[in-house]
Amino acid sequence: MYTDIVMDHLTNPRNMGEIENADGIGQIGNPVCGDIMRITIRVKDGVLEDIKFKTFGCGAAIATSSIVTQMMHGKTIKEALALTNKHVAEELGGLPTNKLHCSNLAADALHLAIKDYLTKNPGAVEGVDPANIIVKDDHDEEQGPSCGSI
Amino acid sequence: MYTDIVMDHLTNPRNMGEIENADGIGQIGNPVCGDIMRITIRVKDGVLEDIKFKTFGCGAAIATSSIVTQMMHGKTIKEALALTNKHVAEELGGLPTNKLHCSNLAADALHLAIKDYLTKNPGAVEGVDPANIIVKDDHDEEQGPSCGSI
Amino acid sequence: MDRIYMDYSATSPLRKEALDAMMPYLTENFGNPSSIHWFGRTAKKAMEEARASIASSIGAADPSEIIITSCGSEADNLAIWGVMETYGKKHIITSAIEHHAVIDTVKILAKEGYEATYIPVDEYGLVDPEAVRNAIRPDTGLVSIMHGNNEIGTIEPIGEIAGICKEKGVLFHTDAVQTLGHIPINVQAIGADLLSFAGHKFYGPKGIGGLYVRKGIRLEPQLTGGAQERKRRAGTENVAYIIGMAKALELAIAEMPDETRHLTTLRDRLIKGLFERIPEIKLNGHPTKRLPGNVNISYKYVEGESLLLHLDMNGIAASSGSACTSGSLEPSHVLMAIGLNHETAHGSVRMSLGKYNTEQDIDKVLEVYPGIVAKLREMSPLYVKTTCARKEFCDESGTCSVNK
Amino acid sequence: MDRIYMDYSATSPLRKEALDAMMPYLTENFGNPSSIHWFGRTAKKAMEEARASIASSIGAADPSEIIITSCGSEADNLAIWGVMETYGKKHIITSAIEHHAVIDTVKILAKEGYEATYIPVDEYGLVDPEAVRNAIRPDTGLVSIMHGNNEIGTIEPIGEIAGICKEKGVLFHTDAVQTLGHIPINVQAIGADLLSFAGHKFYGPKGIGGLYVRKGIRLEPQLTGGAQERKRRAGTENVAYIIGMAKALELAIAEMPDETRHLTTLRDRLIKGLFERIPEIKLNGHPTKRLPGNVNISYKYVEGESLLLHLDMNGIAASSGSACTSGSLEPSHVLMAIGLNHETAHGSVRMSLGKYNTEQDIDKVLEVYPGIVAKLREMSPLYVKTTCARKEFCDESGTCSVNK
Ligand SMILES: Cc1ncc(COP(=O)(O)O)c(C=O)c1O
Ligand SMILES: Cc1ncc(COP(=O)(O)O)c(C=O)c1O
Repeated sequence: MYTDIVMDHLTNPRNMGEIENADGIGQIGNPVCGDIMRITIRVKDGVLEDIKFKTFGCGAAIATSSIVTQMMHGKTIKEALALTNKHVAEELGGLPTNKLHCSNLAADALHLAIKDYLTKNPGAVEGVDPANIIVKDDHDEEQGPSCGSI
Repeated sequence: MYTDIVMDHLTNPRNMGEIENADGIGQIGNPVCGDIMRITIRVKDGVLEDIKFKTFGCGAAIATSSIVTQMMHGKTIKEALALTNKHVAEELGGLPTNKLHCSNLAADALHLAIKDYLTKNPGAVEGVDPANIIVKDDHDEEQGPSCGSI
Repeated sequence: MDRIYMDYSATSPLRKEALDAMMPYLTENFGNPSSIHWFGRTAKKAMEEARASIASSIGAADPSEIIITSCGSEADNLAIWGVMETYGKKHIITSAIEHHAVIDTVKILAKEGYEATYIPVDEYGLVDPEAVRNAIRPDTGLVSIMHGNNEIGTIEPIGEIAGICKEKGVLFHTDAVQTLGHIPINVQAIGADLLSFAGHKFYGPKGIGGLYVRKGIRLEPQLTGGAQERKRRAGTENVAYIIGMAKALELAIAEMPDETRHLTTLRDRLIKGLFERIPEIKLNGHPTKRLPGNVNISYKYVEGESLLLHLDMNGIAASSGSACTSGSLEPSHVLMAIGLNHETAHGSVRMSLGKYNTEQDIDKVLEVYPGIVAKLREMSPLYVKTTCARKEFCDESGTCSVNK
Repeated sequence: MDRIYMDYSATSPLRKEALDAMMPYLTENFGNPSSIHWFGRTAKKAMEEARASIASSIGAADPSEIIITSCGSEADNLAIWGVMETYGKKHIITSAIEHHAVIDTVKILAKEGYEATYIPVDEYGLVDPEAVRNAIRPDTGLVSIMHGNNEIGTIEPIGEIAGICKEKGVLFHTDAVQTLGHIPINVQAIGADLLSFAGHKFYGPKGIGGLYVRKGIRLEPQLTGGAQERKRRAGTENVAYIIGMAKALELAIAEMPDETRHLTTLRDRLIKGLFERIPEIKLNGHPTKRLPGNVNISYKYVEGESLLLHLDMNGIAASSGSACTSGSLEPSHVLMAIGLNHETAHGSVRMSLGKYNTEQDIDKVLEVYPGIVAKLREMSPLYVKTTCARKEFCDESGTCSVNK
């Protein structure tokens, strides 16, 4: 079902936790779908000096959260904004189709954290207006295959 | 599927053949159903001195024909008229349900032979009017289970 | 790794005796039961003996009351469509916690012009027989209420419900896929008109099931074009599996008293142990009206799939009543029906015990599970550390080790 | 008694290699493929490998194009209902000689508001592709024409028919239950949109089959309430049988050239031998466009079941295209469709040869069969002794010994 990379992140999540007095906080997901991610960031000179995650969710949700913190550590805000959920899935060696929409939201959570940071620190990064960072939390409308019980 | 008695009659049919210049001939069945029986009889003093059968048909058709000739050999016309298809099936130790209607017609064939004899020899047996010997050849209307091919 | 299987409700291994009984029919006795020659008759005879054995195992009046199907789902589908298409009534009653094979099928009926009533359940998952009585209408064609729930293990009062249906002149079907071979079933004593089962839930093979249909009930066939199963189910029969299923059922019934003792002991030990070791958990289902091997627990603040994956990494196979294998979207309709909120429903794990589980298995689970829950809670944005439920599991520094 | 099996079209024995491949999945690898733990994943992986193998065996573009069913009949039912319920068209075309799983199902559709056209066949059982073309209407939803006929062995020009369907934009289904594993099939080369098959016809297990459904074709599921088979067929999968079927198919295809040579040699020897020894017989089906192992002959003046029973008493297992196992009522629709009269149709026997038949088997049949036919003819009121067809089989007295 899951790739070895996913399983590795599930077993040994990277950067798990919460940054106290974080510069930005982003949270996405909802309990109906069973996936909630919270990403906290520390920013210095337009660079993500620290990123941490907390996730309630399935294997895919945890692994995407974990790898995003690893991928984006030390990256610039601009680089982070260029990241997509699709990149994340690729970095994990792929995700089961039905997990692509509902559990692959870590990039979105990160973008929300950056938005939060930029809103609190207007003009901190040149040429990036937090109002333009739009994350549609619409995954609960997505039609994935539903479940069968056994 | 078939009882040992049926199989015995199928393997070693009794009184198979046709009486030349028979006193009575009875034939029943039709090719659509795949069962045709012809019974020929020789009668002496109201007694079936000889009976023979010819049958085109399934195992049940052959066995019922064969056993009827055996059961009725030396019996009186009256005894023969009392015979029913049901008796025949019982004497064979039973027949598969679906064979009861379409292939169990030997008693009827015998009755037709007797009717033929009595029609040609009116008054030969006291108290038996051939017009009262009624055999309904309606088995092709019967609803048996139809076939499945494999 | 030594693996511990605790997912017997999903499927059970095929028992040796059943496989042995099947082997001749997977090798030299290969005839098609519809053939009239020796090969066919040999297969047919064995198949009909198996059918008679199944009939007698469930207390049916006659072997012809058993229709063999390819699985439990097919039996459920056949019962529902078969009855509804035959009797021309427009209304069907079922419960809110049926297996998908029933509830999804009823939903499809409801889309195609039939009307459906879904009887709710209480917090333990119990259907109230009086609610069924009140839902019955003159145009009700079928009541379908499951015997034992696959997720939470609750056993429904189907005898009472069957009685009400009989009184009202409505046919009653029960999905006994989780109960046959595990708790006593006599179709005539229960008063069930139709009853579904599946071989792989009682140590028979996977891919075979059956439907008991009381004599006199007509049933529009759903699979057509063959005279098999008295024209009620077309297709060359899986002779070997029918024989395997009959054998497994016969043995399950013979061993039931011992088996029940074995399973309830393990089950109660597991439940007690988990409650002692892990705070903020909740047992789902009824405390006593419960399948002998079923342990369904919600672990607050964590999600089921990640629990399962961590259990699996520790060699423990369980299943989740929440997230399913194919996507963590809506949580289980069963858990929602008993009133859990979404997070809690998502954080539920079913451990279903079986014949081959031992006390050591339970101990192993009790050893590793608290740590898994703690790790995932630590990771959860929903989790706010609570004080320790049980002091004896806390380390000297006073922080609760089970929350680490 | 040494028994000779000549009913491979009814069912074939499970080959050893397939059983060997199945055994681990009947024993230790017992997981439910829907489970996410190790046991489930192990089963799932093997099942998906088997699906991929089947897909590649038939030239499918993708494993997801294969839906596993419990038999050939279910595949046929799924194809027909699945397509007709999905696309909202009212007209379906099939042939007069389809297996009951197709033709009976189409008849039921016709009763339920659909319209059906049954394409007739010529004296050899061939469907004329132009007749299919002419029958296609704007509201035609599906054309279903079988690949090889199970009774008379005629192989239909399905490539041509598929081409016409494609041209006309109509979906094309073919029942390949009798041909897969016996004659070359590549779904893409043929241009079939849907194709049914069954494991037990090519030395796989009984009670498993499948339907190829070209990508992009939607199919209303007929068995609902489970996410298996990509939600197109509910029910816990018969993992072992899927693996067995895939293995059997792989080997059947690898061995096909040798096998065809073996079977056609035996078949032609049998046909020739029977014609030399028994007068007034007729070969049914096409002389060359014919399944390699099929010998279907009408024996005038005698009925099929009694022939079969006598063959069986001599240890020879065959089947009758006429009377069926469950009652000698209407003769076979296939034999009627090729223009036989009732008596002749009732007097037909199918001998279908397979892998394990030998020349000795043929010789044995040729030795005992003429006597059986003669005995039954002697018994038949329809029989009028004819002069001998072949002098060399007559005894000195001048009466034909084959008629004795
Ligand atoms: C042409 C054809 N189609 C369909 C079937 C049905 O297959 P099954 O008996 O596996 O359902 C058969 C065999 O019985 C067949 O020969
Ligand atoms: C209660 C219940 N009904 C029906 C089914 C369906 O059985 P199967 O998977 O054999 O189709 C199951 C098991 O999956 C079940 O637990």
